[in-house]
Amino acid sequence: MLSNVLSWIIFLPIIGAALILLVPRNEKQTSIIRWISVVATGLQVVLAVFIFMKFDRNTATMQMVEQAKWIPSYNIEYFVGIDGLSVSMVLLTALLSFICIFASWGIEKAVKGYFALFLLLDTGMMGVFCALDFFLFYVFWEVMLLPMYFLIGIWGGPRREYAAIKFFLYTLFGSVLMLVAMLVFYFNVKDPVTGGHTFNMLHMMDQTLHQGLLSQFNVRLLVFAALYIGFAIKIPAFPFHTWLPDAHVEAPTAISVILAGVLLKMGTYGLLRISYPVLPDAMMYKPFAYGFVVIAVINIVYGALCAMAQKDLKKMVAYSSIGHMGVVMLGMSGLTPLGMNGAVLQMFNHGTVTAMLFLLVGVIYDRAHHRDIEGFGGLSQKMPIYTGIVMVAFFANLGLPGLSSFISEAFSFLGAFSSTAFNLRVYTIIATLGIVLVAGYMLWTLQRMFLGQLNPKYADLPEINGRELFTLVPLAIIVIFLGVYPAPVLNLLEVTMNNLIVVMKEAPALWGMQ
Amino acid sequence: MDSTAVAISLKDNISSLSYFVPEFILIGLMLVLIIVDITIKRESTPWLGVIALIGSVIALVAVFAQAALPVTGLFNNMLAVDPFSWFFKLLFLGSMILVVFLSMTSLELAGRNVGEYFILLTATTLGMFWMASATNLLTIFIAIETVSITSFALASYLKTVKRSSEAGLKYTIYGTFSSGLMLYGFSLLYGLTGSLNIVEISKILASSQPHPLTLFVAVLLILAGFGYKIASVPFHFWAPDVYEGAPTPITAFFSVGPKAAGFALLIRFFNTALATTEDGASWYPVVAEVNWPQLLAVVAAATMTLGNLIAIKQNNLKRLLAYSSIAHAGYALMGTVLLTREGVYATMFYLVAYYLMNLGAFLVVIICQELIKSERIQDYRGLGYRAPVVAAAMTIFLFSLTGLPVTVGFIGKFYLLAALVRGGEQYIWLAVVAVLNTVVSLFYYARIFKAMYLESTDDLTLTRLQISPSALVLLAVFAVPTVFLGVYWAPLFDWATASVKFFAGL
Amino acid sequence: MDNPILTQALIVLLLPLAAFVIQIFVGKRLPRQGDWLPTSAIFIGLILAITLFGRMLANYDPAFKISHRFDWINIGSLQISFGILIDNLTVIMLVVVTLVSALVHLFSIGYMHGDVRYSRYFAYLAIFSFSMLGLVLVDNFFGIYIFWELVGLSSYLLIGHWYEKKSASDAAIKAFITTRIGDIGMLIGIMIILATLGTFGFDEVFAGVADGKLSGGLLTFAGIMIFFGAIGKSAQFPLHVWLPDAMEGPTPVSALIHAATMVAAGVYLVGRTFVFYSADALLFIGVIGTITAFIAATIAITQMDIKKVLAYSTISQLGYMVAALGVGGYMAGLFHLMTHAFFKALLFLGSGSVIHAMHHAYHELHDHHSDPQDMRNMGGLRTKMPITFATMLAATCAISGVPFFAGFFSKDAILAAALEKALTSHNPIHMVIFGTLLLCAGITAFYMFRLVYLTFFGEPAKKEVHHHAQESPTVMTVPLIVLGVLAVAGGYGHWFEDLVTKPDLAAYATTALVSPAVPEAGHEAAHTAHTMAMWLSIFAAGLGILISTAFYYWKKFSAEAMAERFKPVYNFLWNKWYFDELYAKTVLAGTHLFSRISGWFDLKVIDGLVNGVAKITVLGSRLSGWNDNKIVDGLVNLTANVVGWFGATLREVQTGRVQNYILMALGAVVLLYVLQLAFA
Amino acid sequence: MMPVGLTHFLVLGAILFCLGLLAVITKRNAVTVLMGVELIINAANINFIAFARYLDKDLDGQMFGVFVIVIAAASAAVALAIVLNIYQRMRSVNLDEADSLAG
Repeated sequence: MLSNVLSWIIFLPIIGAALILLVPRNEKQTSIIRWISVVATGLQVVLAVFIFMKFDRNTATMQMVEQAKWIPSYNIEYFVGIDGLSVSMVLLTALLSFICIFASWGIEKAVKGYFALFLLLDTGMMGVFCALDFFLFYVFWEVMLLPMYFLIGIWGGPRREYAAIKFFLYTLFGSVLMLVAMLVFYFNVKDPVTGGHTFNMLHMMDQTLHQGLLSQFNVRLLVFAALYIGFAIKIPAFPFHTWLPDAHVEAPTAISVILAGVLLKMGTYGLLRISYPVLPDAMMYKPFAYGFVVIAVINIVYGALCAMAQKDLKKMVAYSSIGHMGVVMLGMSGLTPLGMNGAVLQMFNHGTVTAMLFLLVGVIYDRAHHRDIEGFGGLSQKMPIYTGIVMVAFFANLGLPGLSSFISEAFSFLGAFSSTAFNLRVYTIIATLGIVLVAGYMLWTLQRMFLGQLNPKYADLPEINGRELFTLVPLAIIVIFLGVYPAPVLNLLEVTMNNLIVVMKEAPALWGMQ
Repeated sequence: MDSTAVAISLKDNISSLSYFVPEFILIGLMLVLIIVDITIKRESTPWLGVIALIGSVIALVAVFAQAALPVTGLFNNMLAVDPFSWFFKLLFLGSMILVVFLSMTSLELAGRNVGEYFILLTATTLGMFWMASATNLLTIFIAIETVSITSFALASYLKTVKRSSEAGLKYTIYGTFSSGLMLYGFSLLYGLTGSLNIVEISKILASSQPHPLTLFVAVLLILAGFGYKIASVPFHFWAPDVYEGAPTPITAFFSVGPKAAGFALLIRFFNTALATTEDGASWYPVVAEVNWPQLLAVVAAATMTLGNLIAIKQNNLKRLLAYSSIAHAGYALMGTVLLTREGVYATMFYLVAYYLMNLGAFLVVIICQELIKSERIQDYRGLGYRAPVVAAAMTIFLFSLTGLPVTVGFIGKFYLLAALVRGGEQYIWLAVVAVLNTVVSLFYYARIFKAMYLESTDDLTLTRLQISPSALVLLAVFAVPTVFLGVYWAPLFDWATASVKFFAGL
Repeated sequence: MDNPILTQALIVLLLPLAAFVIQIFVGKRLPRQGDWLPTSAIFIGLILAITLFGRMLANYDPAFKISHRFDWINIGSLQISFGILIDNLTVIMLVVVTLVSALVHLFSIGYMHGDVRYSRYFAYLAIFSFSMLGLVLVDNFFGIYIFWELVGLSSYLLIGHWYEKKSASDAAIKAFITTRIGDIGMLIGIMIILATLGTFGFDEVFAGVADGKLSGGLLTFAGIMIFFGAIGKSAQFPLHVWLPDAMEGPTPVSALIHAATMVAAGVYLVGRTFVFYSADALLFIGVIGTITAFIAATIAITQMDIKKVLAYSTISQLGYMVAALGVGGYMAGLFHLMTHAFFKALLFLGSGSVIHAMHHAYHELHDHHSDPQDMRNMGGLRTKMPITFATMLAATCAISGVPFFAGFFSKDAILAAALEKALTSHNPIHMVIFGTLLLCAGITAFYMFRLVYLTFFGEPAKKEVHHHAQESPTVMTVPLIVLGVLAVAGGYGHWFEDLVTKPDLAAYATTALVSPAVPEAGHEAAHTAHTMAMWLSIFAAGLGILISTAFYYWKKFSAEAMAERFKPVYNFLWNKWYFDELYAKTVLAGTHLFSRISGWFDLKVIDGLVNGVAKITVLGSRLSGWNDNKIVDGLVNLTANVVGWFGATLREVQTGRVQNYILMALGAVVLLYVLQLAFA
Repeated sequence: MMPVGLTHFLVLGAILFCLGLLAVITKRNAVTVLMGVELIINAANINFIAFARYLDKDLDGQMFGVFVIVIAAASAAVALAIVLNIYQRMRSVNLDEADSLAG
């Protein structure tokens, strides 16, 4: 089992889903289904911890690799493995999936379908982060769409149908462009062993194997653009972000958590896993590089401004995600060790922090049945523990030192500013505006909801319960721990990211760019 | 023609008969059906379906027996026996068998005299066999007409239903008209080359300098005939009306069988008559002045776009699937535009995928005609809770039609796109159009599963609907391969690749 | 790490953190709600700090400096370590911080007695002590930034302690956001430092500057940006507006955070990184400090809320310190920082004592509407609260620069430094700085004595209140007395000047080519300046006190009449130069406007662009006669609608008439033919 | 007088073709339309036979013509049966009225 730990971690949820579908209909059905899900995702967490322990931090090569022929005639392989970039995302996914099972405890409608789809989604996410064969990557990427669509569409809020189809169309639009890009790679990268075509990402990353169309610079730019749109929609980068507020608002709590905590990361993960190393020269192409930064800055500032304008708490959190993913992009753009590591760390941290935020929104929504920021007031008197956790999450979100996001955001900013590859100083300075704006709307929200006189309507609001605490406390601990000592995660990333930077910086010379 | 030549050709004809066993079986089946139909009592007509089923299974076995046959020309090269036609024959018989099944469960046909129905169905299948193996303009014409004429009758089979009759009328007029155009095109091509054999035509075209304009007009007119069969733009207009009006099993059949036959013909005609192979891997247009690939590319793009766009606004599921089938013809056409091996086997693979998922979708429509007595999308509301298995199967088919992993539809599309990207830069625009069309198509497919799962069912009583075990088995027959081939499709792929082998003259 | 001094310093730092962690989780369940825990932690810290101080005095080594670094984060070649740096300045600051903090803890036990969130309050005090101590100890810019933010957090939490009051939570947010704006500047400064020098450590950065790796305009800019952090935290113009509002917090908090320590952190920062600032940056700092000192002093004249007066006085004094640093008065600025910490903390605690008494009196009278902080309701408290009165008077004398009080020495040093600079630099701006500071000295004396007269002298404004007022409990008066002693005696001896020497950039240079140090002003000039400044200072203070006495004690003139007479000026000052209104109208309203525009833009334009234009929806639905309000859902949906519109339009083509079909097919064939011609 | 050559036949075929086309497009009566289709088919037939006569040594063209006649007859028979059925249902063979399937 330990020799193919990645396969287990990917497919455990599917096994769980299959078992769930076999559960006969009786009065204990619901709880059996829940516990199967708990076991499946719990085992996943165990495996994730095992991976974390066993992962070799001193190499940038892929680890725990499994490779098997799948469709030999087309050179499609089942090829999985992880490096520093993926391992952090694998950990995040395992953790959030496990927590979300508990956050889904309150689901009453079509329980069987819900958990089965959720576990299917889990497999898709894990697969994306582990796949090293582009075809496999794409399959997992798309596999996530169907469960997500139904999870939003069936168990979501009042406008769920609209939100679900919007999510579906947007992401499909992005991924089909990726499909074309993938095929261009396939036919224009030479398999070093057989001389044929290959979907092997590691071969794609080897620039010397590029041939045919991929030796034309303008084709490379076009392919990069196609990939970028695919990933930008997931991130979501301005102006492809409008699916996000709708999807987040309508999705049930656990799904919002997954959406914001894991799915958004896939955009930046894809950029770092595929776009950067396979087409480094396109990323180094000045108009692209600066365009990328401009979008990042817009994300940060515009996301924050939009968040400030929201009256719906969940929507505000959603827009705040847009801003924070902008920080990730900003960190990635400068190609400095600080920025790149900061960006990936920010992916991880945003995953945990935003998960907390959505869980917290879910807690209050379950009690008050609305999310109107103005409609609360003085809740801290009634729910002191809840308020305490809210404050941890809010302050983490606004980047307070001592909480995880601070370090990653600061690194992203510092990294972008000190870039030697591009001059990003002015952009970074503009982006710092976001720091103030985030503080503004987070604190303003905190004030309107929790401070002041208690709204008499909520005089008998029950305090957060044990199950909810169980979902939130681990995250809070992680947020605080990584805020004080981020090295455990940074150690995982560092070698990989630094290696990536070297690759990127060599590209212009390799492709004869000025 | 001297006597030795006659003797040789006669000998050839006689020896060809041994290759003609499947066709004979089908003809025999027709005769048996006619006889039985006359003799049995009216209430036992369901047995006719069983007979048709047995007959077609026997034919299937016979076709299988031909697997190892060498590439041969039959009846003085009027028809060909080659892996390519073999592939399609299996596909046709597969669709026939399943359509017989569908017909037996169909409500629309219940209580009618189905003897003629099965006879016509068998005849259509026979015609499709010929379409897949015809190598002569004459046999092509005969094959197409066989399929057409029987199809006209099948479309208007529900004589008492107005829309069925109307569909038949439109089909007839449009069909005969298209045949006329094609025939005129044939005559021009014959005039240019002096031959009816498509292999010879290719040689003559390559060695002489045909008048480009005439050649072009001729091919365009021929394309009208083929295009009408595969329902590609701009010869698709009949399809939605006929699909809606015809009995649902027949609609399902039309959307798969004759369409696939049309593709077989199109591929063979374009790759054999109008192109030449140089290295065995790819073909090149024999007449350089005429850029067939780009012309077909435009047709393909227009077909899928139009089909998808119109489908968005449909409320009748049958009609929606009709437009969607036009769009899928556009996708499949992408593979044929290239004149490459990759393109051809991608098309063939896609046709199999399409066969599974489209027939599956029609099967659900037929089951739902019985369950909820409606074809309107809004009446599918809550089906996910009332008939979970049916709805789940429908979802699989729709996802496959959209082209999402892990379904065979995705793999099919993947190979088509791969062939395009392989074909070079000049086709990438078509690939992009195709993938964007995928997004558009999701828009209307999503309406169906939205209705089944997402829409509010507060005003409905969600009682479970009873589904017959046979229907469940049939659903599984389609749904399981749709998913399984999406995960592991190597056998199908290898088969399709191996089947790209044409009869190319003696 | 085997150095006992480092160990001690670390213990001082970590004790409050431990206290915070325990207090926040279990404080409520501890006996006495755990107030003793942070208090004893900080007292132990105080004792340790004092031993460090004693050692420092014993060694008397101006160059004393030790540091240690712990590995924290390594990324590539960059090592961000958590390092602590201890020199004489650090030790003095440790003592100041722990002392004031300890006394405030003590005072709070009495002042906050019976508060709803008593244990939480002490937890927050502890986290503040930790952050402030960290700020003092840390040896690099990144660490400074971290603790900078953390003190901001504690300030936010403590200002908003009584968050049921909207004004309190408003003030908390205002404090956090306003200082964060300054922090952004600081972050930009740090980014410049990292980008150019590749390190955060003070020593490495200064060495880099000395080696000319960061110089010229960029150095000035970086310096100004770092100083921006100080502008925010030390409430300098133009970000000073948060501090008066911060008085919404409990008064001991005001004493600790918003008078003695946190707000002085900006001054400390500039002092700690003094060599980093180019001449132009220093001039900027001096000007900002002077403007702040003047604006705040003028506002303080008119305020009636006892804490507001003290708040503006704090701002003004902070401006003083900053200006001192700006004119090169390194020692003077930091010295004033220390003395100010004592007497300002004392003033606040004293005012707290007064407020406590007033509150108590109102409580007895069941009056919940009158403002216990309004000086117009006070008067004559001298007899009722003798200890408070005496200590506050001492502090007032100190702040006013009455000779032989602590403030006299430090203020004199500042004025001397300013005058010296003015005399040597030949820059008229420096002359203006000196003049303004001198004027401020006078104004300070005036309004401080005004405060004392209004509060403690004269007839009680409300007899019954006066009757019920009583001296505060011992736990509150002891801190007052301790601080009172320091306010009187804190300035004696030359130890501060001797131990805290102005750092020299040349000391950091590793390579040669250091620009020659600016020639020190002649000893002569310095001496002249000192003498002159001293007399001018005494004169200004005396004049201020005299006028104040004339107005409020002798009542020779009526303040009301003056206010009436100079109504516009009075209103201008009363309304604090309209800064709040200005910011509300510009920055705040602007942000909100932008935010609303963005929100609208996102919903209508971006979403609209991708999703659709209303017109097309209408057109589409009219053409199709079918309005899918499930998918389209009222919201415009372009992909849906443009596409749908096409669909509907194309659908019209499907007329159902077979001959139309044929005609269209033929037309399309012709089109294909034309296309083919185009291809060929 | 010019001898009758291939061109004449082809022109005749083309004229027939156009006439057929015209009938198909303009006539409303289903039977007339079907007759138009027959004209098109016969135009093709004339071509075949003319080409066979002038170009080909074999009888392929003529043979094709025979087959076409047979098949056209079969097709016409089915078509007329359907038209008849329509007439019974609608009491009309006007194609414009057969538009219940549209959109």
